[in-house]
Amino acid sequence: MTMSIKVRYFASLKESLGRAEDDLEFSGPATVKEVWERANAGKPLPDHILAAVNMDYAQLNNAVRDGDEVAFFPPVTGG
Amino acid sequence: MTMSIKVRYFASLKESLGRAEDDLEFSGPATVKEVWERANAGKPLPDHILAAVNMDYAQLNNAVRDGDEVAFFPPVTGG
Amino acid sequence: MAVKICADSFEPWQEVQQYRNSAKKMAGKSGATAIFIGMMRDVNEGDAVKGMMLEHYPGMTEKHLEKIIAQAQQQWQILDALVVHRTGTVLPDEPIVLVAVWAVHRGDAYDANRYIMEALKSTAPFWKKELLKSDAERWLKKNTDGYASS
Amino acid sequence: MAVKICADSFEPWQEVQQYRNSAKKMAGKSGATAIFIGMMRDVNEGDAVKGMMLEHYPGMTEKHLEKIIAQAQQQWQILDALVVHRTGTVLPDEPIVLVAVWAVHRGDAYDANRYIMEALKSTAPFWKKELLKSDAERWLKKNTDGYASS
Repeated sequence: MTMSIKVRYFASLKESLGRAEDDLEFSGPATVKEVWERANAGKPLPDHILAAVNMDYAQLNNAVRDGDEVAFFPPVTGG
Repeated sequence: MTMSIKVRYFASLKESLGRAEDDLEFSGPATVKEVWERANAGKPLPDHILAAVNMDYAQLNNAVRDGDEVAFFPPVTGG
Repeated sequence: MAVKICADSFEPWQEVQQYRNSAKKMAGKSGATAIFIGMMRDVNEGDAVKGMMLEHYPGMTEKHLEKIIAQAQQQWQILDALVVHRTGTVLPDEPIVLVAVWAVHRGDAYDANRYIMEALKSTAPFWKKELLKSDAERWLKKNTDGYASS
Repeated sequence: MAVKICADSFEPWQEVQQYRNSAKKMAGKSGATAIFIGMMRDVNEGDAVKGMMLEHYPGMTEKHLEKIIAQAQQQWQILDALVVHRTGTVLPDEPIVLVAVWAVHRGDAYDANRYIMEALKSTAPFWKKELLKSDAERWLKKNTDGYASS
């Protein structure tokens, strides 16, 4: 089964990766963590990075589905 | 020793007594409670009434001094 | 710090802005502003209320409010605080009380504001007499703990 | 409830007044209004700061703030709540965040306001990058617990 996943990066993570997003196409299934690894050539996820799937916070071992938007970002500092 | 004491009443207590203040002259010493009794013909202080001496909260057995302003009032309901 | 007793209606934000602008030390420093505004409701204890008469003890009220603010300043690191309170005839939806606290950090602003407001409710010499829609008048007996559910 | 993300500077009181006036259900009912305003300071972690860039995650940020308000509504009896948050380039003394909560009683307004603010600080997707007076830039690593003394 082919999965189309949009991956987004924010803030200091976006700066250090040098890009804001990736469009992935691959044969599933996959977890959030595996999405990161596919998008980043197997490089491990940096410490303290948070993840969201379809704009809700998600755990790294959550499964993703075709069409999902997966986001990675550093600890939040708003307010 | 002669004491001049101004006694003040507020809110529902003022209404039920029908007056806002008394000027007392008497031979001291006296406590806050005794000031009430002198000003009110020995009638006991109603329950829950608070007292202040010179605009600071006071206990009923606190001593008053010549020239003091003694106030009696019901529980506060501001804010 | 400032304490202000108003015999007429006041505009909370105007009071807050005016005070902050007069206190130059806060520019660029006050990361956190906590504001509480108490307004008159048109229903109390199940009865429709059309007005309220607010009495205070001139002199003691101001002195006592200043003491409350000073106690807050001892317990939290705040930059400044302002308390404004109405007296006289108050109509529904008019502000009764304003407490504003400025601090570098939010926890200090929140905690000090709450402390001042709770101390004001339980100890500052103000008394409310309600004028009900039925034209009956009643003195409030005491302040509640401030929650709907209790 | 309302959540508003502003790319430009906003006027807290105008937001509060405008929102309250649009919500007719509050007239005569909202005895308690608790407001928190977070403003940009000109010093952080010992360094002079001349500006800040605030990034967010459009879509998730709004959705998440609405969820926080809904959680507050489940825990306290509040009439309404408004959250306004800046993005983009912010200058010292400009408002960053506004949280306003209206309730019948003060305890509910205070507690819900504090809850929303703490949840916002720890979970809402916003990120700050400071521009120091030295022209160095730095991303904030994490939010603190909000007290001067800790």
